[in-house]
Amino acid sequence: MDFFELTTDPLDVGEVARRVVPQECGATVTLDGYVRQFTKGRETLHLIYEAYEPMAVKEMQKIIEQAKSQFEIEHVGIMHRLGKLEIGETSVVISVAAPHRKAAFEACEWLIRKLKRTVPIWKKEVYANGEEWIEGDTSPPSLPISGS
Amino acid sequence: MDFFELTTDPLDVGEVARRVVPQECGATVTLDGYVRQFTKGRETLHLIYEAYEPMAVKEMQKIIEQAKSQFEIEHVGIMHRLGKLEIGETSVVISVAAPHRKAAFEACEWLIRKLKRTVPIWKKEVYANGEEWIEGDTSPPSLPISGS
Amino acid sequence: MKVRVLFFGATADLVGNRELTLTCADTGTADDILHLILKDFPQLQDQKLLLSINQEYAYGFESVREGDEMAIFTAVSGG
Amino acid sequence: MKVRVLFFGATADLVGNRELTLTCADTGTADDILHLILKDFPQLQDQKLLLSINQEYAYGFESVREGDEMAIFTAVSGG
Repeated sequence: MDFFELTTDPLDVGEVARRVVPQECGATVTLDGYVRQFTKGRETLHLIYEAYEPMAVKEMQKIIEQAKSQFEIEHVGIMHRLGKLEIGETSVVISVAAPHRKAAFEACEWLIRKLKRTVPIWKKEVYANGEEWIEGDTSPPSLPISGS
Repeated sequence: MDFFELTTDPLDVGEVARRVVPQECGATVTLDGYVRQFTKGRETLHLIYEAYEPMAVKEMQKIIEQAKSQFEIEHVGIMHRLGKLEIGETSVVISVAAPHRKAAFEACEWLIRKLKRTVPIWKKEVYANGEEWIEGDTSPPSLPISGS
Repeated sequence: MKVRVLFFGATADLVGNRELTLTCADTGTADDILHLILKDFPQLQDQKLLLSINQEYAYGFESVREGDEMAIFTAVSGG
Repeated sequence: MKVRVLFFGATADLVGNRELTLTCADTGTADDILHLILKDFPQLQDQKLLLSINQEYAYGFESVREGDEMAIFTAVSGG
């Protein structure tokens, strides 16, 4: 069973990994992203994640559908945490179950890259002396850039 | 902190993933292998895993050292379950923490492939009408094959 | 027509609001709405902005209709 | 000299034992030990066998010494 959820509760990596397991599959690959204490030498106190929730859910569903059409995988589970996260807490978990582990590795890596580029979630880093909304490195290639 | 353990207790994927996390890293990739109900159409009732324990621990340590010299990764955790496993139970968990997720994906995939070829653990599949020790697909390339 | 415009993260902070309702000409594109917003909130001009209409990524030339939900935000940074 | 020989999985089942202690000539290789074992347990001959000496994979030409721990097993299948 696929799932894609946003939650303000702490994430349980093992629970996500177990939920995607069908009895026909042999392996699950799980990506677990978490709050770093240091980014480029600067200390983060905590993070705030905010989402455009209904659109984020739609975009998560889209990337799962794309992954399932591109890779030989069975089930995908994505959970992204929102709100305030302390250092070391898990922000995102992506689990992919597949009959063969190679496809699971490839799909999981593809999904996290895609999620970071397309799912409307934003991260604010809070430092000792300020805070900053982080802008994604790259824009999704098919997206318009507007503005002045 | 790296670790490599054999246990007859049930494995907790999330616990393994969390134990390898250093504060400087941003991502952990976890491979979770488990007991399939069907292999090539044949139904498995349960599995028995047996290890040459002291050698298995040494070989796990070796592949971790090799992975750390080949990939830009921080920590590796490997746990392999032994004894009787029911359908759906986790047999092996490998977690790799790295500053950049690409290296974590590559190292985790390399480690499971290497573990399956070199760590002295054997699996017996028990069917409704018999049982069979499974022989590994390939022998480690540097290993001698003896016998008649 | 009336159009709801949502802001998130950096754009919500710059606008000082998470949602506005705009009244504008009945035939308009996302860019038309964006330019109305930029007139009131010039502080958005330094941002690379992405647009969505009804929770789908949209180009500036796409039409916006009465009751649509538009959103204006910077490149996403989840994960 | 005396050498401990361990069996696991398929080889333990075929030999009907998990461990034997062999007494043999003082200068011998892993292959020498293996051939003594195969004489007593010809049922092992159909297997592709791997060898270890003191918990390290070993070639058949490697020497075995008094007190060494040798193991004979089929290709591993963990994971």
